[in-house]
Amino acid sequence: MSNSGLEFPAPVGGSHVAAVHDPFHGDLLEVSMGPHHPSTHGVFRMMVTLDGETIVKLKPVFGYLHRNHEKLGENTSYLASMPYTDRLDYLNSMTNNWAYALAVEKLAGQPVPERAEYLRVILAELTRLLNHVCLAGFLLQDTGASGTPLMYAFREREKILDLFESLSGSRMMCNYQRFGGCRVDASPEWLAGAKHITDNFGRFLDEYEELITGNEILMARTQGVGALSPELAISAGITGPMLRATGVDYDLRKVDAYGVYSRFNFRVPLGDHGDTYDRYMIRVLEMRESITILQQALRDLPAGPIMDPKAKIRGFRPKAGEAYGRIEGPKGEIGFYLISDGSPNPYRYRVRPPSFVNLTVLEDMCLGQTIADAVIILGSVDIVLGEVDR
Amino acid sequence: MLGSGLLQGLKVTAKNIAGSFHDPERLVTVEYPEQKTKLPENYRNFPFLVSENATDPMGTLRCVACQICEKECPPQCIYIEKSKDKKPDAAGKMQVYPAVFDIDTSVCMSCQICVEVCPFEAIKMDQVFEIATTDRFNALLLDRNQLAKPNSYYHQIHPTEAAEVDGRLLAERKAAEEKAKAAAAAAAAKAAAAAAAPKPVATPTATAGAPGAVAATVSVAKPATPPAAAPVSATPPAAAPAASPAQNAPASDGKAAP
Amino acid sequence: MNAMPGIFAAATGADSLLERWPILFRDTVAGFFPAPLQWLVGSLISILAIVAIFGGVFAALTLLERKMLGRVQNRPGPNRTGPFGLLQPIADGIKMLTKEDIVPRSADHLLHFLAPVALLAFSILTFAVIPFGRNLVPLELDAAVLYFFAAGAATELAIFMAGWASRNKFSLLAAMRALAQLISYELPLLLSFVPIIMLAGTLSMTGIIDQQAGWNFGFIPKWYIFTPWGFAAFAIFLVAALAESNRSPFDLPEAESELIAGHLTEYSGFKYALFFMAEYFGMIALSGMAITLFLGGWRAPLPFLEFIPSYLWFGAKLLGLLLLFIWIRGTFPRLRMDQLTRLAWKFLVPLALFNLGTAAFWSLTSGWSGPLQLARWGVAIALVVVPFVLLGRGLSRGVAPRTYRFA
Amino acid sequence: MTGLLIIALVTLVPAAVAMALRNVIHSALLLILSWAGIAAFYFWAGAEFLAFSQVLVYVGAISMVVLFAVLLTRHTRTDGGVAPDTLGRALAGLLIGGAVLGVLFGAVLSTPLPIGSKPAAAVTVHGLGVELMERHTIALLVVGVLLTVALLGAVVLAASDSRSGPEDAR
Amino acid sequence: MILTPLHLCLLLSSALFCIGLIGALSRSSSILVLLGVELMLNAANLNFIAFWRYGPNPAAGTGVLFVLFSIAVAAAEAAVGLALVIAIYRHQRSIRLQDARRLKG
Repeated sequence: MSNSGLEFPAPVGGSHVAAVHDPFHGDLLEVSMGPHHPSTHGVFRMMVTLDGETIVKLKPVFGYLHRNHEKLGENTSYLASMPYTDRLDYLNSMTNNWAYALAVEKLAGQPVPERAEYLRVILAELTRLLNHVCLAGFLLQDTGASGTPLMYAFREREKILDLFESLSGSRMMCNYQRFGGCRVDASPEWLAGAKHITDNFGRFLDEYEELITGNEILMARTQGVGALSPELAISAGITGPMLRATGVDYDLRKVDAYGVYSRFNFRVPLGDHGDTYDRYMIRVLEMRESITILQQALRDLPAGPIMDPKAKIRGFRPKAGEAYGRIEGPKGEIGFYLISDGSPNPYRYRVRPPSFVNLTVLEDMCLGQTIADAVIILGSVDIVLGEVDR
Repeated sequence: MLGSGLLQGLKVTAKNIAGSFHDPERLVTVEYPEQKTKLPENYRNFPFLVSENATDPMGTLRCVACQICEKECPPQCIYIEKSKDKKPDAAGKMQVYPAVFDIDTSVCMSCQICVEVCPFEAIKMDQVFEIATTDRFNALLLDRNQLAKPNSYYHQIHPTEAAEVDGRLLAERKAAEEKAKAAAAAAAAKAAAAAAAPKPVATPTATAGAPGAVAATVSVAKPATPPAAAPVSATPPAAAPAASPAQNAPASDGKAAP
Repeated sequence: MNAMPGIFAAATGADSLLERWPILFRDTVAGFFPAPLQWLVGSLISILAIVAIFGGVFAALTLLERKMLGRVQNRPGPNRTGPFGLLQPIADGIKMLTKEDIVPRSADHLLHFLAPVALLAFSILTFAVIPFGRNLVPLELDAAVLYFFAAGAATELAIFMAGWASRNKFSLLAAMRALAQLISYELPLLLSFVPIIMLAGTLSMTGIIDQQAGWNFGFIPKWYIFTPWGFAAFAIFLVAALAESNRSPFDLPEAESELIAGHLTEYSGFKYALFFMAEYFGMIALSGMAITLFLGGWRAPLPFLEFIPSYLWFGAKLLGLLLLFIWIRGTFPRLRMDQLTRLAWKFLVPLALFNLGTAAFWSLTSGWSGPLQLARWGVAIALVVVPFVLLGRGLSRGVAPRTYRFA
Repeated sequence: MTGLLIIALVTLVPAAVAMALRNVIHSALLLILSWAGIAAFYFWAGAEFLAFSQVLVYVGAISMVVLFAVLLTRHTRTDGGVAPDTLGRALAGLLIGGAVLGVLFGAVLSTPLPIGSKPAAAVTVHGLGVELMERHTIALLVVGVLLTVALLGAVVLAASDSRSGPEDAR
Repeated sequence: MILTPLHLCLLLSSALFCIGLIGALSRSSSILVLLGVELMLNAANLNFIAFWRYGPNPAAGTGVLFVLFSIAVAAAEAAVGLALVIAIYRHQRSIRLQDARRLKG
């Protein structure tokens, strides 16, 4: 938890809406940003107390999208939870699937064929591209760039989504990974398409960076805004690009080296300031690293089965025990903790959502900044409310 | 110098404005109702029930109402009631069939788990996505008549997958047939040994069913052709009179056989 | 007078029927009325023409903006209503007119109603002094430039009224932003064209345009933008004009990602449409002002193009500037409030003051010729560039591209 | 003459109402109307340059500062005004004001004034400029210095202590 | 007696002056007092213009110039006055003049 501590929202009534008088700051204005607000990325709400335009207090209020995900997971079979994980972080269903499959495979001691591992890496890195490019677009949209960077980002995202669709049948709700492999094999045409997109993605990034990264307005808006110290980031459990932007070298792909990540050669970019600009740039650089991983994976993809022949689809009952499977999702460490009692349903099903944990430091980053900054800080945290509220 | 980044940005957008007039890479939208993108073969939307042929979809559903999909469906949008009677399936085996098979597509989340768990290849994913209605409830609750689509349609939307499935079914049926033949032979041997055979019914239907299945898989491109229909139409006389009193008879018969 | 040859060259174009028909039309129609009413009828015709033409331009501009933004964003823009979506503005208008007009119960009803009306009225007032073509000035004033900015200054007042009367916190924040923005940008806007007034020696629009007649070397128009100080003033004017008309990247009062719709949050239906209309009118008026002050008004850029009627030249320049505005909107992120005011006070105002000095230098050295002319250009350019670089460095202190390390 | 009467109406009525209203925002907006009326008077009198200056300075600038001050000094949004004035105070004000009005009106009406015969020879902007720079250079400079000092003073006053520390902010 | 236009102008300006005076005297909101003072100043400006318009030598433009300077001074006055109001509000948390009794902040 963060230094300030995460408060659960008090019931918010009309009394909160009046201006608050504070002898040290003058007249304060309490503004409820959200849940219906253009840039809270879903039904998120920030109770912001403003002194002029400066934030003196920020209370995140969420739960509007709560769907009882974890309890549902305990009342359905292992397999039936898989499509629900798509809907956690609905931008990155492939990595959610993978993390969940990893947890179940650990629980059941299920091996995974090599081709499936490679396919998982390819899809996870494509997902990372997709997520980061979306973030770059949304962040710029939050700074008020009239949708242009967003549309460019979506143009590229669309290509990756088409890939996902032709492989898994659905653009966003992929439901692709299975315990012990993957559901559908990738055809040579699909792999050629993936290679084409990977090879062209760098060109797109160049153009995007030319459009935006050197833009003085963007730099002025993001540099020094929402700075996060590495100490706070570590103690709050921040993971993913947000942590690396503060300069902490922690990437599960290197730390855990799950799957076949140890076979790829890639670097982990680190920021020095931990501000919004760093968070944005780290993601851009990660996209470039993802491209190299993709190129290696597509080159080395072995032939073979994609599903362990002993894996069971129906009647899957892992032996009693517990397991925690985690991977480096695009937003941070996404993990699933499962306890099995030998029945077809997990006894306990717990998600470690990166969006939610990363959101806990929102107030620490926003204090003293202006209301316009709060919007882009929230944008740079990169939350998906499906995952925050579960 | 101040402003160079801004000018660079303007350059990129200018390139895109100009590009949108001649470069398809820079004008990426599809004018939807007039133009449509080609759906990938794997695309899935909502489930449908596979029937062996188009003329009699209800009679030839592959579904045997085993209710595995109903149980596995994550949002539990499938509702099945088993029939009380039995009908011969494509392989000629007497099977229970779904008297009620409803899918609430307003609940369905298109996850394809029903397809994966179905042991009979009876439920597959459709690709029709223009299903908006002004009716919130009834129009979205599909019953088995609306759900049933012929195998030829399945071949049309998922060619490779369907061919693979049919091949597998064929192989399974062949194996079943051989097993049945072996069983029949064994039974015949047994019968010969016992020198008393009161039930020769099972073997003829099984042998009649197998060619029918072959014909159905071969004639995928031209649905409802006479050869495909022939064995099927041959079966109803056996199934149709088989109302509730007759239903128990084969069962007791089968039980009585060994 | 150095503009004499230009005027002679223009005379051929000035006499053509194409050039004179709007005035002729007005006078003919007014001639049917008794003499005391002629003045009134003539004015009414002018007013009607302005409202009709710029109403049409507004409609076309909404479509143009959406089309162009679409093109920037790799999509075709609205194209469903009529051929190429040309009927889209009409559809929008019908939609706006038929929508329910919602007024919050606790709003200040009178001000809530008055705000869009006042805003539109003020923005139409500014059209009164812009010369749309040769002799096509609705109101010939001695202090026209001052009139223009006096009328324009009132627009943010209307935005304040809208924001305050809505009784919505986002609207109120927007109202504060609008006020701060107005106070900050009025100054650079006024300072940016002081050099023009200084060198033209008049506050009359026609006078300023007359000063820009003729060509250097026969092909470079003597527009003020083609001088170092004029170019700098134009740039300052453009930035300040963007801010004054609340256009991106200075659209802070209606910053949709922060304040939902700012002062427009509680408006719907026709009142909302009025706000939009006023915003576009303001943009058109400021563009017209920029054309008059810096781009030679309705004058043709090259001598042999004089046969094209002057109002068409004005229209072409207007279109160019509006496209530039839309292009900028499609490219830039929005500034923050403190950066907005800092840009005005720490960058634009000093720059405009320096520019005043540059213009004075230019005016004093108008007699220099030959190699001295080159020196004059060099010094003037240096006087523009050096403050720009120095002030720009100060403005962007602490903000720079970064390099990143890899683990 | 009717023009003058209309102008008087536009100027006086909003000013009077503004002084009587409780809501300061409304007062300020009405006063802006009144100032615009004064600008109209200048225009009517033939001093168009002055009219535009009046609009620019009063409607464009002073009104903004007033509105800003009102917004910055509100307790809550709802009461734009302050505590009601005492009756005695209001009566005293009215009495004194009425007395002054009576004296002024009496003085004006009892004074024979020359009938404005010749039409105003409108001063051109150019003429004004020349006069400003030649005859009133010192005054111009003094006003410039005054404005600069006032600007700085206002900034210093308004931005004084809010961030400097708790001892200033009580 | 004859009511000349000059008379009317002077009556207008004196009425305006008195409205400002009454406002300044009877209101307790410092902003309104300031606005009242501003009105009185404007009334004085009206007089300048009236006398310039109907005076012996309208071509001189002295009246106009005087008003011009007066407007400039009024602007300065308003800026400083309102800054003072804000400063007082910071200290007293009120803009009522009755509350601003201490000279020390």
